[in-house]
Amino acid sequence: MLAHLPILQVIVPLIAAPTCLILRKPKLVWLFTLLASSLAFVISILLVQQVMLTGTISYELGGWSPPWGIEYRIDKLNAFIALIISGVSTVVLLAAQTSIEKEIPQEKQTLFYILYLLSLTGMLGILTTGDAFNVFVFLEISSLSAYSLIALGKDRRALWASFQYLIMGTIGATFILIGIGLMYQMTGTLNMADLAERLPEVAETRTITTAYVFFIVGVCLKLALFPLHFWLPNAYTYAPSIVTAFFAATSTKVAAYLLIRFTFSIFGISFSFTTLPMETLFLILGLLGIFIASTVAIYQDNIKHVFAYSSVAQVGYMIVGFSLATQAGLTAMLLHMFNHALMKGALFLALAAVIYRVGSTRIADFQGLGRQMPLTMAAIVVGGLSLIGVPLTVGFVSKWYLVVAVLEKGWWWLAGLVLLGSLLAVIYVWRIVETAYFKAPIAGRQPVKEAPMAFLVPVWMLVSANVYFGIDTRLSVEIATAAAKSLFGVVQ
Amino acid sequence: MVIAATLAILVAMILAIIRAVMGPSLYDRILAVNMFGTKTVLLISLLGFVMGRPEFLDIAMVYALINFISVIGVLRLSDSFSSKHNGPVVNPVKRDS
Amino acid sequence: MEFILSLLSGFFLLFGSFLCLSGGVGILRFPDFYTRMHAAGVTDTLAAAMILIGLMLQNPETLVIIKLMFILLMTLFISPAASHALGQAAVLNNLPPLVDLNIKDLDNSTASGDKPSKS
Amino acid sequence: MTMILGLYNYWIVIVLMMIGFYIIISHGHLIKKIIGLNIFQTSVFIFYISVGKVEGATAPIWQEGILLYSNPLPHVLILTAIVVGIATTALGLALIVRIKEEYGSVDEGEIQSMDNQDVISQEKEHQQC
Amino acid sequence: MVGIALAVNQIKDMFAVVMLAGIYGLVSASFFVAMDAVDVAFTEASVGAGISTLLMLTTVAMTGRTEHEASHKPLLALFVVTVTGGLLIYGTFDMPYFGSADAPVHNHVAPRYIYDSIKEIGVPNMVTSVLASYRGFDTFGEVTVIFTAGIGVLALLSVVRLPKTDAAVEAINNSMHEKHLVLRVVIKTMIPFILLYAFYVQFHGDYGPGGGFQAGVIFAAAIIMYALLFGLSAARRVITQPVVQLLSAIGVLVYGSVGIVSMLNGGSFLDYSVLSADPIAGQHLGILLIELGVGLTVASVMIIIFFSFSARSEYQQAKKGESL
Repeated sequence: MLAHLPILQVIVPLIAAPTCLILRKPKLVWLFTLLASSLAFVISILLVQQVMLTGTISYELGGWSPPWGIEYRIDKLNAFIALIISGVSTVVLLAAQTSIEKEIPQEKQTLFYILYLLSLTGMLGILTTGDAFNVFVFLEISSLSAYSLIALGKDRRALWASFQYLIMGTIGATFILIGIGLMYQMTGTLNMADLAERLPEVAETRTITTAYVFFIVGVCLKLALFPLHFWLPNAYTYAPSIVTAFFAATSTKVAAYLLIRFTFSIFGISFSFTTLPMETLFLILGLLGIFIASTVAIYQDNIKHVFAYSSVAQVGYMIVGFSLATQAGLTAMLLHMFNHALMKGALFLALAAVIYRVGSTRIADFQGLGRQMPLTMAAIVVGGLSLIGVPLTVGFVSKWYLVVAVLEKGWWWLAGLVLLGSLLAVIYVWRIVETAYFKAPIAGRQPVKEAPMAFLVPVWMLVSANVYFGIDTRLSVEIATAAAKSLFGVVQ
Repeated sequence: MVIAATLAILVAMILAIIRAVMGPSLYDRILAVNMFGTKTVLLISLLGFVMGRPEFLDIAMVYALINFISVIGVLRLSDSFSSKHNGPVVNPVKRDS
Repeated sequence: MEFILSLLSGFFLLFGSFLCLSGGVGILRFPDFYTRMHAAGVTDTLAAAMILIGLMLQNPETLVIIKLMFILLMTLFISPAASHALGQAAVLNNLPPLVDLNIKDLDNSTASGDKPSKS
Repeated sequence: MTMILGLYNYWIVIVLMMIGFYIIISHGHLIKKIIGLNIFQTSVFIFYISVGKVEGATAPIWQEGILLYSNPLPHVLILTAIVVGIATTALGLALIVRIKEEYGSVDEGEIQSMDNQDVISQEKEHQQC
Repeated sequence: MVGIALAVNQIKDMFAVVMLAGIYGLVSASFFVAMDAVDVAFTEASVGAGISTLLMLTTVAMTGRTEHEASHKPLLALFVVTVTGGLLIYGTFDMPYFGSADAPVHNHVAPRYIYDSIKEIGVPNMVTSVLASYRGFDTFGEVTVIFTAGIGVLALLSVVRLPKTDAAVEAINNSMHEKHLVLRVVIKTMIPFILLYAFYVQFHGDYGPGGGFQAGVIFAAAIIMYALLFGLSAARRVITQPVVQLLSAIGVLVYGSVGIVSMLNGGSFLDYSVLSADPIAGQHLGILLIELGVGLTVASVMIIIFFSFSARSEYQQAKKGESL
């Protein structure tokens, strides 16, 4: 059975989804979903171990050898990210039942879990597959379920946000489709490894340049890189809070993975960064993203909006790491992906708890919550500190690696800018802390109780992970470095 | 001979499209679309012969079917049009939280 | 025999094409909906039948002929039914036929009769 | 000249794509956006299929005596992509129906302004209490 | 085609636009036939011209016909479009010419599909063999996409309580009774044949154009036609909502379990050769089963989608009736 792990990773949630439709009872379905997700998590742990020991695993679907059949290809990079995603998904699901009970009408809860599983399937599928077209198919699975999940939000603006996301997402997917088509036209293959082999022959052609540009623009739409980010804040804000926690922690990671995968292992570094001025472009976009999104975040009144814009800013950090095009930069990016998943998962999950009790996320409604929901607010504070990058949290680790990578290139000014970006984070996090702890509770409001255990346990699991990986960085750094190394082709 | 027929059908199709674009009434458009559909059925059958693979007639059959279904659908829905949208549009109930 | 078959098939095909073209011109040039429906009706049934029969004569394979027969039957079933429904819908929704009116008047009246006002 | 003959097909496809794309971006009506999306996607499909065409070949269904077939792989890909397209369309239309119910409009600008009003009215509510 | 697309851009009446989109689907399907892609043409005809037009019409009927003039922002859009289009045109200059047989596409992966599939899989229709076997996992993904869409639409549009007997709906249904007597008779006679034809397409997909997806759509089309003319509730009596949902799930599960069984038999996922002692027979069996799964899911999801739309529309009408 061990040999089948790569495919089981995707198949388990996929098969679980229609089974849920047969089970019907929401509570049962929730347990089943949790089971499937944790199974996927266990599989991903096993896969990471296997990959670290033996190197890349290849799995031939249907028994046809690539490039004729579809191949699943697990290397350090995608095993690592699959670990993040299935892990976050499982933790978030722990809290899902309580939150969903309140936010989504009874008869739609089963459908919600099915869509959740499908979305998880889509993301894992994108990660594990070694076939360019298969990426598109799974991308669509994950995005279609994402649109519906977001539209399940209570507010009517959720519908509009979801529609905008649908339009942007489909344009992005179609762009990716065009890019894949052009690549296929020039090479005659769809398998990634095979593509990587055959691309250098035709790399000089204008068609491949176009293919690259289309692909990257498509991915950036999904990634919500700065000028293409405007679907993200509303989508995150009005979605059901569990969905927000899940997506904020995972979906941009998958897009970032695609960016890395195609840039480094398929087109190759020499093509991506020498033929085209991608480095500078990405650097500028990343920096703009950090500053503009952080500034906008400061002026938001809805805390979900604040953190959503902060997500856009964090994507900026990842892209800065990416644009360095060095091994250190890539390591920083991967670390930040891991860490960002932890902190955003914790933050949005804590927000979900607040919504459960208070029913709102406007900053003004947070007055006095510091005393009424001490544990939840403490979690938000730790998450916020992590977002800023205070030592002893994961945020510090990734910022540290990023700054080190930047300094390696000798760009002092850039290091300064990155640190300046953190200052902006201080401001928006401080606003929340100030309202929660230093303002009296709203007069006339029923005193709010602490969030139920179903929230506190997963939130604090994520928070302690935030702190733990902030202190003991061996595991995450080791995997991230190994993944970055393997992409740069350095023999370990 | 088959080619001549194909060309004739193509011309007829273009004329039908012009009518569909011009309108003026809804029923003119439906008529044009319907005719266009039938012409496509013929065109596909002819194309099968031109290319020497007459087994493509399956597709022509599907076309005939689909064409019919869409005409029915259009008619059914155009009925509900005239009955529904004559009155002022009532604002649906807001569902804000 | 061969010769006669191909001659017949050619005749049918040509006649069908002619009907097609005239129908196409008709649907474009006729003044109002009901006359246009007549043009379309002719092309939908007779022209289609002619062309399909022409094709049947061209190919000796039984399966192909059966399929063509099916298509023919379907068009003969479907087109009149669709035209009927269409015409009926038009009458019931008060689309006036062109009787003793100028073309200009028709344009106005169809516009008002067709587009239900939606505020 | 050979270039024009060899590539004109792709150019037409690109023009189609761009019309679809233009419809998506420029129009405010949501259904029209979806239709634009459809046109955009369909033209990408046409592009793929054109890539798979071989001059003088026939459809990839095996038959005694035929040696030259068009490439079946793009056909398979596009079959999948068409399905994805209809799935997206259906979902988008469902969203539109709901949007119409909740907002009473299907125009981008109107919805956007209503959204902004929502925010303002929430603020007011808040100030009152 | 360019003309149609431009017309879509210009015309304000949504109804006309939708019709034109339908024609666009038909034209592109004819184009696919000319390009030898018969299976694709099959699908595009039934989907692009059939189902999606119907869905759009339903939506238009529910949302109103006219488009407002105001909200255009043509300049920016034109700029973006020109840039992308220019880039694409730039990209075409190095492409292999259209139809040339020595393009890399035709020489790397494809020859095996074309020349060996008959030996390896034994199915004359290469599209089917690539679709179901070589790239069977893509198709699994495709089924999942359709399933996702069905669930999504259900989640968005499902109505808690169907209005029992609403006067307006009833009136329309009655008027349909009288008005479309001819149509009803014709359709009643045709539906069995259509269903039969759907089965033919389902099982003939190995030899000619067709397969599970197309068959599913045709099957669904027959049901939809019934629902259109005889009313939603009548159609619901024939096929109830829970049954359709169950079927859609079962379709995906059939596909998945074929994969798992082949895994248990010692092959890799979706390796049909191990399903039977003789690899070719195994392939046949596998393809048959998964096509069945595809057909089931597609048919039931299409029905789900359509039912949800029209149920919503009836629900809206009933609500409107209440509020007036």
